[in-house]
This record gives sequence, structure tokens and C-alpha cells, in this order.
Amino acid sequence: MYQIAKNKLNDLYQAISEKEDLFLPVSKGGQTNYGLWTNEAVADIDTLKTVKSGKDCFFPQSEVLYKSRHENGKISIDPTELQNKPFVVFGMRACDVRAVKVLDNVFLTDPVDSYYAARREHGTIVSLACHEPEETCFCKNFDVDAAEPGADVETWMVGESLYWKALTEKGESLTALVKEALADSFAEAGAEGEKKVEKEQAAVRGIIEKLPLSHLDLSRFKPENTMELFDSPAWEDMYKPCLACGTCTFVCPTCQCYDIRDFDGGKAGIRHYRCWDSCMYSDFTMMAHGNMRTSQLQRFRQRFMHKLVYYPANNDGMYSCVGCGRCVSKCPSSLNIVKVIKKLGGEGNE
Amino acid sequence: MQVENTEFRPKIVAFCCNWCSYAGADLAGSSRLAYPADVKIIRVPCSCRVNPMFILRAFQRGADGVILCGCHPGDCHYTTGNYYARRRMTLLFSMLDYLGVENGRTRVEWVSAAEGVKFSTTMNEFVAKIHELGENVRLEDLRCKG
Amino acid sequence: MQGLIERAKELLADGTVAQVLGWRKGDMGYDPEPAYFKSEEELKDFVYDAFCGANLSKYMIEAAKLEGKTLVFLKPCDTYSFNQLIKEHRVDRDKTYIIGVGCQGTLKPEKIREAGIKGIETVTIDGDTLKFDTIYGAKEMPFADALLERCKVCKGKKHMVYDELIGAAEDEEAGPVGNRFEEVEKLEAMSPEERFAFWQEQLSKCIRCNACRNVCPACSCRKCVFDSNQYDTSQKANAATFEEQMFHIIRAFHVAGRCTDCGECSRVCPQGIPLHLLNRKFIKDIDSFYGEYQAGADTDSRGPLTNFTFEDVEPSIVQTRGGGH
Amino acid sequence: MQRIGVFVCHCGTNIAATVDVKRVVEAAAKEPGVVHAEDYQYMCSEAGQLKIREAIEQKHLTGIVVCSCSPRMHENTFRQAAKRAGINPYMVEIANIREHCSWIHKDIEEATEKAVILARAAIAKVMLNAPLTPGTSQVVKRALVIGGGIAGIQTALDIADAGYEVDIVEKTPSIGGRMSQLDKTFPTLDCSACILTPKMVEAAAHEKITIYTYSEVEKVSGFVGDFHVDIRKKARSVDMSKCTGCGVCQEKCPSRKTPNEFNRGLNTRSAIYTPFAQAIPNVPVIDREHCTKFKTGKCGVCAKVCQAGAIDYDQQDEIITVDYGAIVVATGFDTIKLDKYDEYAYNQSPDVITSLELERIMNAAGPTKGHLERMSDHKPPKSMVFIQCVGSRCADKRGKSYCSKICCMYTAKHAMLIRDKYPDVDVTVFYIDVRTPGKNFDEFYRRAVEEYGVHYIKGQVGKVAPQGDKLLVQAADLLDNKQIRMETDMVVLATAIEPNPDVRKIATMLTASIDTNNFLTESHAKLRPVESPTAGIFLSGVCQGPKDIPETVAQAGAAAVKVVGLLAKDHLVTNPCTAKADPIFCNGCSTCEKVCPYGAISYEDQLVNDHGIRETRRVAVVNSALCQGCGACTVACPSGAMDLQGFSNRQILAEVDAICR
Repeated sequence: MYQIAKNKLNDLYQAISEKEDLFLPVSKGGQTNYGLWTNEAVADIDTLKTVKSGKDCFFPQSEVLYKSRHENGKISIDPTELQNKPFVVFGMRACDVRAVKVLDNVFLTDPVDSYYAARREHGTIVSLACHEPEETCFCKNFDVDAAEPGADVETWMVGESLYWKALTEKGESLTALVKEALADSFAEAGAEGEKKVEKEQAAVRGIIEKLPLSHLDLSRFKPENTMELFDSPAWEDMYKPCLACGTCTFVCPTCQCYDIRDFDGGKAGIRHYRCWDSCMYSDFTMMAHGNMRTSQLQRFRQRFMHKLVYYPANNDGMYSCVGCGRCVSKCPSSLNIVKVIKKLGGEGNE
Repeated sequence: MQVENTEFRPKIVAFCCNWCSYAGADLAGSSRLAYPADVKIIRVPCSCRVNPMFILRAFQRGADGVILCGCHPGDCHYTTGNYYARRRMTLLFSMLDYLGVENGRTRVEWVSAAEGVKFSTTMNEFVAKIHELGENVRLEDLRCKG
Repeated sequence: MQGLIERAKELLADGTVAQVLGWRKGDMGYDPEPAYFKSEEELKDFVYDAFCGANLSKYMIEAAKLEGKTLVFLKPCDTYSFNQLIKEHRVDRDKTYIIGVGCQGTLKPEKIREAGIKGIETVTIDGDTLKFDTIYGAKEMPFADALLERCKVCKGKKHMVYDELIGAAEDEEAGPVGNRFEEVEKLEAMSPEERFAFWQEQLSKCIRCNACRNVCPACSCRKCVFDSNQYDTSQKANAATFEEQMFHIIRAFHVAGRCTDCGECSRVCPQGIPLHLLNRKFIKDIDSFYGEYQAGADTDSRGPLTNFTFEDVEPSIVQTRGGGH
Repeated sequence: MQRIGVFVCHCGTNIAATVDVKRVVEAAAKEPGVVHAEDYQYMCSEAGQLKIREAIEQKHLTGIVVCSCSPRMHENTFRQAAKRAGINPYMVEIANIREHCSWIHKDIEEATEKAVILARAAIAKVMLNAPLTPGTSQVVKRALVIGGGIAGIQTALDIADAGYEVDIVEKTPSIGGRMSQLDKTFPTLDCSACILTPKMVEAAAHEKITIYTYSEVEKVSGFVGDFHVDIRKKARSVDMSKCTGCGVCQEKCPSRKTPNEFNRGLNTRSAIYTPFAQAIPNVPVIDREHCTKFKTGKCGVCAKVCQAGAIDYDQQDEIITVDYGAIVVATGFDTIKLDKYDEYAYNQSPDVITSLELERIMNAAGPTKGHLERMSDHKPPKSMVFIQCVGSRCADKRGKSYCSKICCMYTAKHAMLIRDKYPDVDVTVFYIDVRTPGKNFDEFYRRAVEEYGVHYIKGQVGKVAPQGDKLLVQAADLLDNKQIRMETDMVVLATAIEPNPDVRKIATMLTASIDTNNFLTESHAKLRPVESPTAGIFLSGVCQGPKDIPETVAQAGAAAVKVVGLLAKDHLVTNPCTAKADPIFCNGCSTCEKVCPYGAISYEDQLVNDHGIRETRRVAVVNSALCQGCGACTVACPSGAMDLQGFSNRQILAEVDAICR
């Protein structure tokens, strides 16, 4: 384990970004979102939750798949090059790291999404343990340990130092890179460091235990209850405040639905691109004949049934909610998955 | 005259109402009153047919200036169309200005069917103004470049 | 609040209304959700406090399709939106029973978080102070510091439309507070370059979640142009900055003269974009060019963009008025 | 899939001299959707049209683009050609590469490049064109003529003679108009009343003509073939059916101080009056503003003396609504106000008069019974000065930029008549130019100079100043290059004429366009001179531009023929480029209705199937017979539900895209 003083973090970012693109939480216009590190960027790793998760780094909100052009009666096609340079994502919290696994299950299983796969292959994730979790956090319910975030490298901010521990090969090589660049400030943490981290972990776990949403009962979300949950009259009551905006899906680290569209840029040619879609939108899964989900109730139900029932049924019981709580704080109508779990989940929620 | 490639050739879209301004442009033509070829005219039935969406789209697609010409207030073929256009464009232009887009890139001018001279001078002036402002970058859409 | 519940029970019981649209208390004390209540039993979860910021007017579009009358609770500024919707034939006044509720300002939970208060277990509004029990200990902050921007420049405590009033302010007639155009004026005073940089920074945060649009009572289109192929503008991507400008300019333009300045757009924006500054610019321009106009103050006046005078200012005013207009 | 043909016209050298048409053809051929492109000398010629037809038939074209002159010129020609070849006439778009390109650019490179872009825009548009079918509408076989002067009377007579009903609406108590105020007419010097009165009588007696005098058009709705007009028949206070026209009421009326409009205020008239002796109808009206009975309630003399009992003080204005197939505007003119011409002392001296006032002085029925005398002291003048172009051909804002056209001739007439009747009166005319284009006009003017000894001095008068009982005239003689100061007894101002000020109001009601001088605009200056751009509205007389009597009569006849041509049809084909609402997108918010100038939009509850959601919704419905296709509603509509056929959102955006490409 290594450690680096908090006030030297900019050197760390600088060192990494000299070799590889570095994405980390950046404050811009009063909000913190993942962005590319530059000398002008204002890194902000203190904010617990970025507005959007780090999902963009691997599955960007919008990406061009290929460009085509019609010129002099001929059509040419120019596919987008896959990610082929290494990059680093710094500061991902445990929930977001878990979310990447959720996405992996979708995009890396056959048929493999080559755009996503290339980014995963070249991306190194440096996670950051949570320090003061909030009341909207409910990661514990999904066995996410905010004190031990995992990924290629995991880090802890304890007091004025960042503690750094490589977990994978990619993590080791990033560590080597940093070590070489920052011989003075990036040092072995030693046993004392380990102890500090352990203490911090215990404290955080203690807090998490006390969080109001840490003890949800998910027991009823099982494949065998699918139809019962699907037909629950509770949906009728729950969906009504939903405005059908895409906030929950766009801030969600695990939502993976996308749409593929064309943009005619005139002389610049046509861009065949994919972009995040939201199951909350009325044209989600719209087909030529119409839409199989004609009401907001159906669309609303789809989102939560997918997260809590369909996805786990296909992925060895892994829920595709990671308890990050972004939807809890961002929904304009204060609707969220927790309210759904409480209403439809096991009796433990009473 | 040899036009050099490096020279800035603005793209200017002029929406002209069918009854007055388009006819005014025709008159400028038949009177051989020159104005730069950068101006391309789109015929619309009335100035009130011009949707702010059209103007933004032109900028998105790389236009450097957009001008809307209609009948003089009071002379609208449809009686009141240009009055609505006047309010719409005033508010739209003010909004673009507020967003930091150079306010010289948009213009409304009332040109009657008899005002070939005015049409030509207006276009000459407008093109000169756009030359002064240079290329539109603030409302460009990178997806439409290159 | 108890008064509201009792009255709602009465109206349900005597058959005046078939359902009640209000707010249901949430888990955290600051997260009530808009909800329908159909029985006395359900009404036990009814809540009305300063966290009930949601403007329920827009829900009345859908409510018009329900069986029977709907009782809706509207705050003073919500009634403007409702009136505007009446004008546009989007709600059914005859199927609505409006109880105008008093309002002392509504709060933005985001501001509490910004004040560093986290791990909230309970919230209490104690006069001018917000008191919190958190897992990190007891915390408090001034009520006024958590107010939504719109409430700091409240346009008045008067209800524009209602069937009855409960708990309305005694100073119903009191006029607006503060200068709601202050921020707009600040921007106007900047150079075009500064303005451009400001909006660039703000609008580039947009994730096109459409929350601003979907919450907006003026954006009541069955199908938004940005979701349809009517103008070839259907776009979901936020690929280039222009996309955001186009969306937000056109959205503001479409609601110009119809926007009541209810501030819901800015309340819900997950990225904290001050969207109300776009709408207010239009309102300010309309006021100064065409005379003061408050959308939703009535149900029959002609909106400024469906009206004109022979002497209206020319668009060239934008060039001639100079900076700091 | 569209199959587009592009036809590039050389227009002789009009286009081909500055646009490389071959390159336009080459570039067009490469555009998506284009399957045929060719050029030709004159596309509008028979041979050119045949080429279009052949290409349509052989290549199975679905739409065509003609790169040629302005669509205002030949759009219809090419639409008809397309129609003859079997495709919908609205599958035609014109790229205007003449007026908007070849004629204004000199550089071939530049002009060609622009022509290519214009062609591209038209191709992009036509790709999105949809076949449109015009509807039909009924024609009401009745015409309205607004204005009862010689223009209106002649138009009405010609229409009536063709067998159609005509109504004349005249705002004053009698038909006759300006011509009835004239004494003699040039260049024949026949008496104006003598030739006008029979026409007035004929109109009044014609079984197909109904005359509404003392009436005004209040409101116009509808469209060509089916206008609905509200006519306000102002209360005459005299029962038309009872009055015998004996005139006793006017003789006995004690209120006699009202300025006599017919005599241009040179004398006064009674409060109950007919404007002039030959008035039609010969029924007086009570001028309520000046009548003692109406002002104070005390009088009633006219009612007492009327043997027929025709006086009716309680009469009310009556509004009648009549349907017409066509409307002719014949609102005529007035002289301009001379407030801004202080240098001529018109307001200071009664001996400075306008030419129209002189007509009344010279007229036997006028204020001086036809004796030439000064209005100040009623003495005959010994010397008179005529000043030309007062307010006409004016460079500054005080007057009119145009030539009033009739002044040179009537001044020659006045000078000649005065010299003939009063040879001792010295007559001097100050002029800028003497304009005498017209049959026997120049001869007439030369007679005035040569036979009647009228002094014509080329020069403008700088000042007229009353001095004792004389008028001092200061002028410049441009030919002799000297300043002139002369004394005279009377000054006559050839005052500019302008359209009747009411015309602006009428034009607005009719949605007819007017130019900056308030003259009604003709549809085409050369080819459609008596039609307004608004369908079904025709122009007759000076309301369209200055003209003399024979020209007015000729134009009146022309307008009548156009009206007859219209009324002879049983059905009219309507413009298919109308607005249309898509019920799936419509919010029913009533915004579009508010900006529609034609009241063409209404709302109804319709069952809508929106991708599987079936519900009854309030949606906008456009009456395509009323819609004129301005498009105001399309922009007012936030959801884009309202679109304009032929100029749809997507078509215009396609043009924008093509131009900016």
C-alpha cells in the first residue's frame, strides 16, 4: 500500500495524465461530473456523488458508431475506431465500481459489444472508498462495501492522505507508472498506513449500518415472484407522480439501454450514433406498428422490474441496482427505487 | 476575379416572403442591382412562416448570418403575418444576444415588391456586417463541420 | 395540514370529488411525492409542508381523464400555471376542485446538502430554522438559506384561481418580493463573450433528461417537437454543445408568453442549470417591449406572441439598445 | 422513392451568359434522387416544355426542378407542363437562377456555384413535395364595387351589361365622384356633367345594379368567389321611398353654415342637403353633426315643410350583409393637404386656390355661378399664376414622389378656358416639365401657348406672399436664368393627388396590399394591372395610380372583364398550399386560431389513435377554403402539429440544409 498527501493529488493527476487520459470527478458550473483532467480542470473528489456516474467513461451517453457520406453518387462508410489507448478513471465509489460489473454482464457476454469491450480493456479503474456516506445511500443492501471499493486500484482518503492499493495487474502497472513519476511524494504506507485504513473502514461500515436505508428487505424480488410482482396493483399508485423524464436513468450507473439513430450533418456526412435511451420515455421501444408499452405505468414498471427481477434472474441473482442513491436525490417527483422496494419487497420493509 | 480559397466566404440565408420581399429580390435582379452571391434566398409565403427553428438550423448547418425579409408592417399580403413575425424575431434575436451570439448575425428587414434598390443595399450591408463578424462559431454544430 | 386532510376527507365523503391530488410523505422528511388519495385511510400519509415544492397543475392534464372530480391543492404560484392550462384547454376546470393553500416558501433539498448536512434522519421546520437529526449529529440551518430561488423572488401570495382557500396568507394582496430580473440584468450587463462563456458552461452540463420539459406546466405538448419528426429535430444525443442550445432556446421560445415563471425547470434540473434565466429573459423582454404581462393571471387574455400592435419595436432594437439593457 | 428531373434554362443569354448551365446540369445530376438533368435554350417555350414532358414520360419522373427565372414568372407554366405530362403540378419546384443569380452576379465562377446551390435546394425541397389537389369553391354571382365615381360607375355598368348583379357602395350621399366636380374635361373641353350624368342615370336605372349611397363597407370576410361583406347604410334621416326630391327642405333649412364639401368649402350649404343638383339618388341627407334638430332638439323645419313626410329623425344606421363573388375597389383620390406648403400662402390668402377649387369657381353651378372671381373680394382677376407640381415629384418628405399625371393637362385647360372667356386676364404657368403624352395632348398644350397666349415659364415658384390685395410671386426662370418677382391677383396650385385616405382601412379589410403611397398594388405591374394580388379583388381608377378620365374608364372596363371572367365560372379552384393539423400531435390549445387572419381554424373533438392509444381529443381543423396559406399558425404551434402544405417544415429545413451544405 502506498500513500500520497492530499495536497499532492494534483501532481498525481498530472503524472497519470502525462501518460494516459485521466477521467475523474471535475467541478464545472457548480456541479461535479466525470471529466477529462486538464490543468484548467477543477478536480473534486470530496463530493460523494457525481451527478452522473462514471458510466460515461465506458459507455458514453452518445457515441458515433460510424459515419457515412454520399458524394458524387457514391456512398462511403467510415467506422469509428475502437478505443486503443489506455486511460484511467479515478475516484469511482464502490457502488459505481459494482455498476461496471453490472454493465460487463450485459456488454461483455455474447454478443460482445466491441465498443464497450475496447474501453474496458484499455481502462484502469482507481476506486475511492466513501468517507461520510449519506442518507440516500443504500449500497449495503446489495452487498456493496463502500469501505472496500475494489477495482484495479482501491484508495482511501484518511485525514490528509490518500492510501493506494493495487489489486490487479492493470492496477500494478498504473502504480508503477505513478511511482516512477512521483518518487518523493508517493511512498509506501507501511503498517501504520494499513492500520489507519482499517480504522477508517470500520468507521465507515459503522456509519453505513446506521443509514436509514441500509436495511431493506429484498426477499420478494425473486424470479418465482415475477408475475405476482408484475401484476401488483401497487404500480398503479406508484407510477402516477412520474413525469416520464429520464433523470433516474441518466444518473443511474447501471442503466444500459440505448437507442441507435442517424444524424445528417450535411457535408459532414451522416453519423450513425448510439445514445442512452430511457425506459421512462414514451418512445422507448417504439416500433413501426406502435409501442408495446402504451402507458407510463408499463414503462415505470419496466424500469424497476428490470433492476430487481429480470436482471437478477439472468445474472445469478445480481441486482442491477447498486444502491448509489442518485435517483433518490435527483428524481423531480421524489420517486425512487427505494420506495418501490419498500412497497413491493419483503415484509422486513414494514 | 480570382477568389482565393483562404478568403472568408460567408454563408447567408435570406428568408423572403413571396409577395413583397421575394418580388423585391426579383426586382433587384431585373434592375441588375448586384449583391454578393453569398446570399441565398428561400421563398416562404409570409415572414410569419419562418420558425425560429429554421434560423437555428441554418446556424447549426454553418450559416454565418440569417436575414428575414417581409412586407412592410401594414402591407402584409395576409394582413397581419409580419406583425407576428416581428414579435417572434425580436424576442428570438434578443435571446440569441443574451446567449452571447453576436447580434449582427440576425436581421429583419421590410422590403416591398417595389424596393429592388433596398433589397440590394440591405444585402450588401448585411454581407459586409457578416464579414466584419467573421465565421459563426458560437452557434455552430461540430457534427456539421468538415 | 390537518385542516387540509379534514377538508379532503369531507369532500371525498360527500362525493364532491372522486380523488385528491396532494403530496404523500417520503422516507427522509424532505422527499414528499405528488400522489393521489382516494380514501380516508390513504390520507393518513398526506403531507403539506415547505418541501412540497412540486407544482401539481401539470398533473391535472391527466387528471382530466379520470372519473369524477379531482381535488387539487395549489400553492399561489401553482394557480398561475393552472390558469394558463385552462386557457389552452389542457385541463378541465369543471372536473377540478381547487383548494388554494398558503405558502411560506418552498425548499430545495440540494441546498441542505450544499450546506454540508448529510446523513439526515429527520427534518423539523422550527420557525425560521431547519433542524435536522443526522447520523453525524444534530444540525440546523436557516430556513431562508434552503429556499428555492423562485421563492426568494415570490410573485405574490395571491391565488389566481380556486374554489376555496385554506391557510392562505393574511397578506394575500402583498406584491412580489425582490427583483426577479436581477440575475438576468447581471447577464445583460456582461459582454457577449462573457455571456457566451456563462451559458456554454451551464448548458454543456445538460444531459437531455428532459426533466425541465416534463415538469413544465407550459410544456404540455402531447408530443414534443424534440421527440417527433415534425421538424427533423428528434434528438436524444447531447453530442455537441449546439444540441443543448437548440433545445433550450426553442423550449424557452415555445413557452415564451405562456411561462408563468413557476421555476419548476430550475428546481428539477439534476445538473443545476439555471433554466429560469432563459424564461425570465423572455418575460423581461416581453414586459419591456409589449407591456407587462403575467401568463396565468387570467384565462382569456391574448398572449404576447399571439398579439401585436402596429407600433411594436423592430427586431433591430437588439442591436441598437446597447449593453446592460 | 422520388425520381427527380432537373431542367436548366439558358434563357437565351440571360442566364447562360453568367451561369455555366452545363456545370449546373452536371452537379444536379449527382444529387441524390435526380435521375435526369438537361439544359435548354428556353425552357418555357413550346419546345422546352415538350422536353420536360418527354423526360417525365420516358424516365418516369415523380417530380421536377426547373432552374430558370423567378417562380413568380413561370411557376404556373411549368406546373401546367407537368400536369400535361401526367404528374401532379405541385411536384414542381423552381430554382430562381436568373433574377436571384445570373442577373446580379458578373463572375461566372461565383454565379455558377450559386446556381448549383439554388438548384440543390430546390431538389432537396422537391424530394419532400407531396402531390396536392386543389379543392373547389362556389362562386357567388354578384359583384361589389366600392366607390361610385366614374371608375366605379363604369365598372358596374360593364359588369351589369354582361348580365351579373352589381352593388355600388358609395360613402357620400350621391354617386358621381370627383368627375362630377369638374367643369370641363381635356383635351376636348366637353362639359364633365354632360358626359357623366347620363352614365349616373344609366347606372341608377340598370336592373342589375343596386346603389348604396351614404354607405360604407364595414367588414369583409370570406375569400374569392364567396366574400361576405357587411355594409353600413348610414342613417339619411330621409325616407328614400317617400322623398320626391322637390328640394323644399333644403331651401327652408335654417342651418346654412356648413362648408359645402362639393364646392371644396368655397361656400356653405344647408344641414339637409343633396351634394349637387344632378345627384343620384336625388334624395337629401341630414348632416346630423350640423343639424339644429340633432344638436339641440329644437327645429324640425324640414319635417314640417316636407309634403311627402319623408323626414325621419329616428332613422338608424342599418348594417346589411351581402355575399359577393368579386370585389372591385374604385375609391378614387383626393388632393393632398397643403399644410406643409406655407410658401404658397394657401392658408393665408383666399386668392390662392387649388385647381379643383378653380374647377368649382369656373362651374356654372359653383359658388360663383361660373364667374371667375377672387374669393377675397369677388373682383375679377386681371392676372393669374398657375404653379405646377405642388406636392408632386417631390424629393422631400412633404409631398409625393410620383407625378400626379393629370395636372399639366388640366392646367392647360384652365389657362385656355380663362384666356378664351376673359381675354384680358394675363395667365402665367410655372412648370418643371410639361408632360403631354396622350392622344391630342401635346396639340392641346401648344394651342394654349400658341393660340391663347398663355405664358409658360420653366421654373419653380419659391414664394407667394400676400401684399395688400395682391399676391407677390417670387420665382426662378430656368431658361432665361433669372429671378422673377411678379404681382398677381390669383394663384392656382396644381395640387398633387393622393389615394382616398380611407383606402388603407379598406385594403386592410380586403387583405389587399398597398404601396408606400397608399396606392393599391396590382398583381403584376405589366401583366395583371387591374388585379390585386389578393384573389377576387380588382382595381379600378386612381386608387391604383394617377390617371385621367379616359384611362380610368378603360381600366374600369378591364376590371369589369376580369370580374365577369370570374363570375362566369361555376366553381373556383382553391390554393392547395394550405395549413393542415396532424391530430396526433395537436394539443388543441387554441394558439393557432388566435393568429389566423382568416378565421380558418376551428376545434373539434376527434377520436385519435396515437400509436395504440385511442382517445377523444380536442384538435384543430383547418377550413381549406378559408386558409390562404400564410403559415402564421405553423410557427404558433409548439408541437409542430400544424404544417403548411407546399411549404412544410421539413421542406424548408431541407432547403436550409442544402444551402448551408
